[in-house]
Amino acid sequence: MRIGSAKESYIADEALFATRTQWVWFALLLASLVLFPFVSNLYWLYLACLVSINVISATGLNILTGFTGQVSLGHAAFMGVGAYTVAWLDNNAQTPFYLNLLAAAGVTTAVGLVAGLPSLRVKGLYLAIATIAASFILQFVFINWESVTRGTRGINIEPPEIMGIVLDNPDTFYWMVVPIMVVMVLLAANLFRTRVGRAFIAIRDRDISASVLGISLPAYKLMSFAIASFYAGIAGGLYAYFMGSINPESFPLLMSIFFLAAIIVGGMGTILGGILGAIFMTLTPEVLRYGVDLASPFIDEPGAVLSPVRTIVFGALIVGFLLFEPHGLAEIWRRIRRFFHLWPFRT
Amino acid sequence: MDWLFFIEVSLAGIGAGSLYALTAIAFVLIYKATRVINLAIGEMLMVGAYLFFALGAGWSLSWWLAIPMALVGGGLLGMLLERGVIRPMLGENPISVFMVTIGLGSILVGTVELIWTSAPRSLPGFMPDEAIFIGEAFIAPNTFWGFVIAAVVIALFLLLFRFWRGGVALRATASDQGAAWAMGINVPAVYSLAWGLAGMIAAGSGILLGAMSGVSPEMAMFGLTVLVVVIVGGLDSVFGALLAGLLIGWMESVVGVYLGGEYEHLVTFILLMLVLLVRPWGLFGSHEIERL
Amino acid sequence: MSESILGISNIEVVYGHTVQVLRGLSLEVPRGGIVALLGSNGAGKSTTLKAVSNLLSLENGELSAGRIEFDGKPTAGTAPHQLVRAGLCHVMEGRRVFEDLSVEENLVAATYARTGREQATRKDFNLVYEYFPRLHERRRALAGYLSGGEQQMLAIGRALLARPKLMLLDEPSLGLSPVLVEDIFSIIARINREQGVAMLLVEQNANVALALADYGYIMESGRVVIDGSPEKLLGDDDVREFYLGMAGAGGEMKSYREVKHYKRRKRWLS
Amino acid sequence: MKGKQILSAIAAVLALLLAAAMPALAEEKNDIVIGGSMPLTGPFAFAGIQFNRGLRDYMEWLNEQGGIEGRKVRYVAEDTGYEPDQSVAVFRRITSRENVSFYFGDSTAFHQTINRELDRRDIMMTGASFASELNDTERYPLQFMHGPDYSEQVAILLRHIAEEDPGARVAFIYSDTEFGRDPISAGRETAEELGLEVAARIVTPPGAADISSAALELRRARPDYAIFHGYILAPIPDFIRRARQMGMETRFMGTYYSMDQSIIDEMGEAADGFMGVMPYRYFYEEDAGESELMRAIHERNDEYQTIYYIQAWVAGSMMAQIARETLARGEPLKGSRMRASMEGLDEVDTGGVIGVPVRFRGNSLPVGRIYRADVEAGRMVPVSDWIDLD
Amino acid sequence: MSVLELEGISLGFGGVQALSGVDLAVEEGTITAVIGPNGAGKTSLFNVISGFYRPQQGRVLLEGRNLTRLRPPRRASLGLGRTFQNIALFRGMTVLDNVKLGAHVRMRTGVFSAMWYLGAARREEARVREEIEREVFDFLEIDHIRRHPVAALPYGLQKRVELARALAMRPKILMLDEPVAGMNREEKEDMARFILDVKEEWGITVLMVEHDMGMVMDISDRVHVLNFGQVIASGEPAVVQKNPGVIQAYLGSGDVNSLRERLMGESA
Repeated sequence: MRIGSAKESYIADEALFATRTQWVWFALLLASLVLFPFVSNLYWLYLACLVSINVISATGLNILTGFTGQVSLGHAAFMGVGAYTVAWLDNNAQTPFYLNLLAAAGVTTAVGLVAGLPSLRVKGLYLAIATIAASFILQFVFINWESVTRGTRGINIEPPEIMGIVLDNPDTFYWMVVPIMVVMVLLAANLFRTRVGRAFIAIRDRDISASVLGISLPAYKLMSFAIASFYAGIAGGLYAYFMGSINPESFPLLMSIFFLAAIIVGGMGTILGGILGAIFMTLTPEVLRYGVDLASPFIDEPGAVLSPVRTIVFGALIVGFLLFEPHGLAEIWRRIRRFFHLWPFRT
Repeated sequence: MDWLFFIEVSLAGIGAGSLYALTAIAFVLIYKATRVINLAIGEMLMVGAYLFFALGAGWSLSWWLAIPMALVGGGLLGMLLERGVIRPMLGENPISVFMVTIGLGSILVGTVELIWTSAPRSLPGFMPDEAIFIGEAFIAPNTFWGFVIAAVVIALFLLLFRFWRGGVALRATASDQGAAWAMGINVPAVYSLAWGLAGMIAAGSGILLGAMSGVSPEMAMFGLTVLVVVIVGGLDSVFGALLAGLLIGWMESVVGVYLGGEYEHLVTFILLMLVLLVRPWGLFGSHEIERL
Repeated sequence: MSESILGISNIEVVYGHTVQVLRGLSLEVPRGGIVALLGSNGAGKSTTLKAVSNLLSLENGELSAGRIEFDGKPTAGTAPHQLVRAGLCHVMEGRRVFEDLSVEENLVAATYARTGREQATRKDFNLVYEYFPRLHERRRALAGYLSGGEQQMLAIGRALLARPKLMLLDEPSLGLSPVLVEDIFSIIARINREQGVAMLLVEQNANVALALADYGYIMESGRVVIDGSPEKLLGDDDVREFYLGMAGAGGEMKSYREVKHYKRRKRWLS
Repeated sequence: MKGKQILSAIAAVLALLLAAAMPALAEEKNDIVIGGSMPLTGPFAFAGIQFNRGLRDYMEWLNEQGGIEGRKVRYVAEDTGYEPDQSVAVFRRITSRENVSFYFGDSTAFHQTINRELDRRDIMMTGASFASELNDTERYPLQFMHGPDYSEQVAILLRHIAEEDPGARVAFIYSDTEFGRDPISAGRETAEELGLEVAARIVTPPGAADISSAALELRRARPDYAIFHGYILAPIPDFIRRARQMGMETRFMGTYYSMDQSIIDEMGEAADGFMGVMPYRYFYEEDAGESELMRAIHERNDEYQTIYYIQAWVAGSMMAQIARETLARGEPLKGSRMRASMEGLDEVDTGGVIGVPVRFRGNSLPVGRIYRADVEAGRMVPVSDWIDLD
Repeated sequence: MSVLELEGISLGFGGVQALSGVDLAVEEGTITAVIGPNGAGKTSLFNVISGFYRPQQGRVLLEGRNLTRLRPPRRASLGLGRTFQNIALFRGMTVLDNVKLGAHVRMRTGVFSAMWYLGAARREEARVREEIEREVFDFLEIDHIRRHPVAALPYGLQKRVELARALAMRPKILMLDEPVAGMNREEKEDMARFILDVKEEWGITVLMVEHDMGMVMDISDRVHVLNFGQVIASGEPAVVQKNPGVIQAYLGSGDVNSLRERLMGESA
């Protein structure tokens, strides 16, 4: 606990960053985000963009699964809806990209609301399985609604343009996606300072006592689905712009599992967890690649073990974190922070 | 309407459905004993098939030796998973356990790819190759013998479940773990037994499935349809698993022929959605009243 | 060979690392005797039994202090099923029969209690049916379809099949009509007398429990507050107070209305 | 608490590795770099490993021959696991530290996704995908195929059928994937043009386990020919075996990726008579000596080499030719310039692996020959001349 | 005046009749207790009032308004607050957030203003926070733990937080399901004092289920006794204590000595 942070009003006490130190850290973080492009190469910028998109998506899933306790295995398919919305608008309407992105979020929210309907009837594992079904049905639509999605042939998207600057490369795209990511994360963080976010957590922790407190389970569950889908829609739209081409196989079930794994590893039910998890899971393959390179003198055909090893590590991370650190990286981070807070007065 | 054709298609579907039913029983067994929704069932099935591949094709053992060994291997795998990963998780939030099984599935797939690569392989043949006709209706020998073997295994299993003392222990544990423990049943051992048996059954289905269409890491996807089967049948109902397995096999077959193969999975998942909305506990599952 | 089959000394039980249910409870059950453990709901009676049979782990409970000895040996670290096989049988509250199994299969499941000692034989089944002829009539029926009384008989019959040295009976009268309660308790008395099985009987129904028992304990808030022979307990006014909240008998307790009420006026943010 | 410590330690190590992974590679300026996203693992690894070996061996051979206009060629590739997002990541990584002129891709999705980036970076690309979608010079100006696209492969098959057996009944059996669906609608049109009857179109779900009902459907249609597309191996053997059991006399055909020698090895007896389209010579072909490239391959390899290995040599040879042509014009190795020189080619240099002179039509080389599996001889034998759709 | 009335409530679960024809009225400004042996149907009764179980017969009236068809959240917003037998706090939250949730029904912030956290949302949060600090935390003396995660608190404090959460709803009637179960004497005294104060200072009607007879008889104004799903006695504590039906329900019937003879004799 920090000493000497007396507040004079409840508003101040309710602030997102309660201490000056926190503000300093936040400013430092923002500054490093601004500086990053100037010290890194295109490949790292590419990863940064990908991480940002994944952070948005994982944060959305975290709202639904981590905070509200509604497990969804359809998150990638929702991203697909957003991506296809952007792709369709890009190919058929000359609307600016931010409108397309908003439309993507809107359409995905609507689809998410429908896909969330089973949550009114079933919960827990059954709901997870219902979302698998939703994901397959959406996949079917992507493949077979050829007039909109061009079916399995996939669909190309022109890069977005802001004030004449074409964002067709990570070094330009970065400046769009990172601010959006920061805003989306702050919005999510805000949500959990208010009654809406608290109601979500209440439903996760104990739905029965939530309803005794006057929280309408159907309304809030659907709301959570809608918000998660909104995030997925934005992330999917950005993904479409970033990749420049999408097809039905761009959003497989495995990708939904990826996001679930990201929030498990990062820490379910904390905003920081979604961020850390998305970063960690996106970058782990890179690290593994490096590790395999290091190991290459000792094994033949190191290239050929990378992908299985990645699959194994992916699974092992899920299992390991659930077994040993169910609160994820966020908890590890907190422990580290607490250690340094108390340092050198160790307890 | 061409009735003979319809009958042939239906028989083929029921044949395929028998494999769903068999795997679904493994799933239900695990669920009943440990209340774990095991999403890694498809991967366990795949590992079983690869074990048979390794023994039968790699070590060139004859099939009557390789199959039992692969089954035992599958059983050991099941027990290993239970003891190593599932047991420490028992009592945790069921969703965490569920996600652990997703992680396990990933580990199994990666391991198989590491050892055998992901190239599709053919299994050594062990089923008779002559065409079977029921009346005029043709049944592929693979389908027919697959069905017969699945039926025999299922029957054997049901008999065990019913009359073997261990079967009673299993059912007692499924019915009430606390009371079973208080009655002197070694409940942790029953957990291992259930996972071991389920691993064996899954390996068996894997071998049958592999005999029909070869083995590859992709065959783990079979587990997803099995998941649909058990939800439709009712997670805790052996009878439901059997019936839903045959039903979904039949339905996929008929839909595939009359609507086109692209609709097979769609229809399966639409059925799943309908069941979840109308009767979430499945056609034959027990509906537990939520006591507060 | 010690005189008591079960000795509990100073045990404490905590659920979920927060809720302390037992706070230093001690009691003894002599070989072949019947001991009644009475008290209001929530006093910790069922928890005591679960602590004895090591079933606490099922409910995230933990024996944090104290010692339990069964048949001269400490029970700590022994799995529940091993305790059963050593002759300690727990008939849980709410009967807990295996509803999907037939009556006979319920008994078969109970034969596991003897694994490692001797096999259960037809004779053992017949013994159960002899005490509970009603079960014999319904031996093919699913246990889930039995009436409450029949289920209670089955639960006790199952335990009997285990040939225990000590039975823990948790509220056998729960939800049964007075006539049935008398039926069942008289069978319990017979089993005790004829088979020499010691009983630790948890009951709310104090009269019937004390009519049967050689000795009684009354619990409140996780510890024993009064113990003694049935005659002593029945004659004690305190017992009534515990059950019906009648003030005045003990005298030393203040009324809740008179408890002082401190209020801190300070308020700060942390 | 031990697990927690281990996890923390793992996290710390990973973080360290991550920091250390920042690329620090000096590059040899003058080399011509060919990058590759290679499916060394995953479901396409059987071909990917061969592509990788083939390209590596070809580049080695080429450098032994003096490289391209005296410049050395360097081949840089990494595994993708046949996942498009990994392919993109590999592309990004390689191009961020190398000045890449050519690139070899591994999947249609990757070819599509990376297209914009190719244009931006002016890199020329070829790869494993023969998707008809890519055969569009407007959309994919910097991509080319070193063989016929899937529609053209089917067209070559159909043309062969129409010649052998005019008016025959043909069935298409394909998987419900991007790969499988690719040539079907074009194939129907071609069949109609050639006077063939399309007796059935049978779709199998991706990763399908059981094809019993599909086989029954096939029997009901009783086609003279059935063309598989979108499969590597399974479920082709199963279909053929069932058809034999049901007493059908349908002749079965496949497209490029189901035509390697391995199909005979894997299928055994059932493979006998299986036909398919193949743009390249097989390793063991007798007239191999006519081809310079085949001679080089034989010099390096005693054992059978897969068609994918040979395919990689062809791809390499074509890249070298385009580069040579461009450099000869005194222009830089930029995609747009190379495109121009590619279009100017009268004849594509396949090192004689394709037995007739070929030219680009759009982005592809619409040439192939029909081969038939001869189980007794244990190899594929040609049953037609080279068919050039152009 | 009766705040809450139950008329002829019957509830069964597949053959087991949990409640049969229960009539019960709770007078405004009283502490009313429902007692009865284990399994008598007390918690079922609470769940019928909260709206988790829908009775097969009968009506639930709050201030004359029929609640029978309303879902739990709606009932809560009409002024029905409750705590649970096994603490039902939100374990993942701090004490403060738990209590704030109690005020949920009195707040209006929607998703959009919540996410931007501007103007109205910010003001509302601050206002509710202030109310809670002044009224609830102060009253229940839990201000020092407001930032603690509830899962780590001792049992007695958790119970108090649950009460705080219910009070933050400002309910018309507060239902307490075994408020002192598992507490030691000291904790019970505190809780009893709080319950009395809730009635006296806040003017909230209290309906509780409790097994601790000492406390029930001491602080209740009125007691209803349930057995086998039926009300067997109602009235002031002193009267109910002497009711032979109640004594029999709790202690069993008849004279112990003759009972013993019957039990032993039958088999002799």
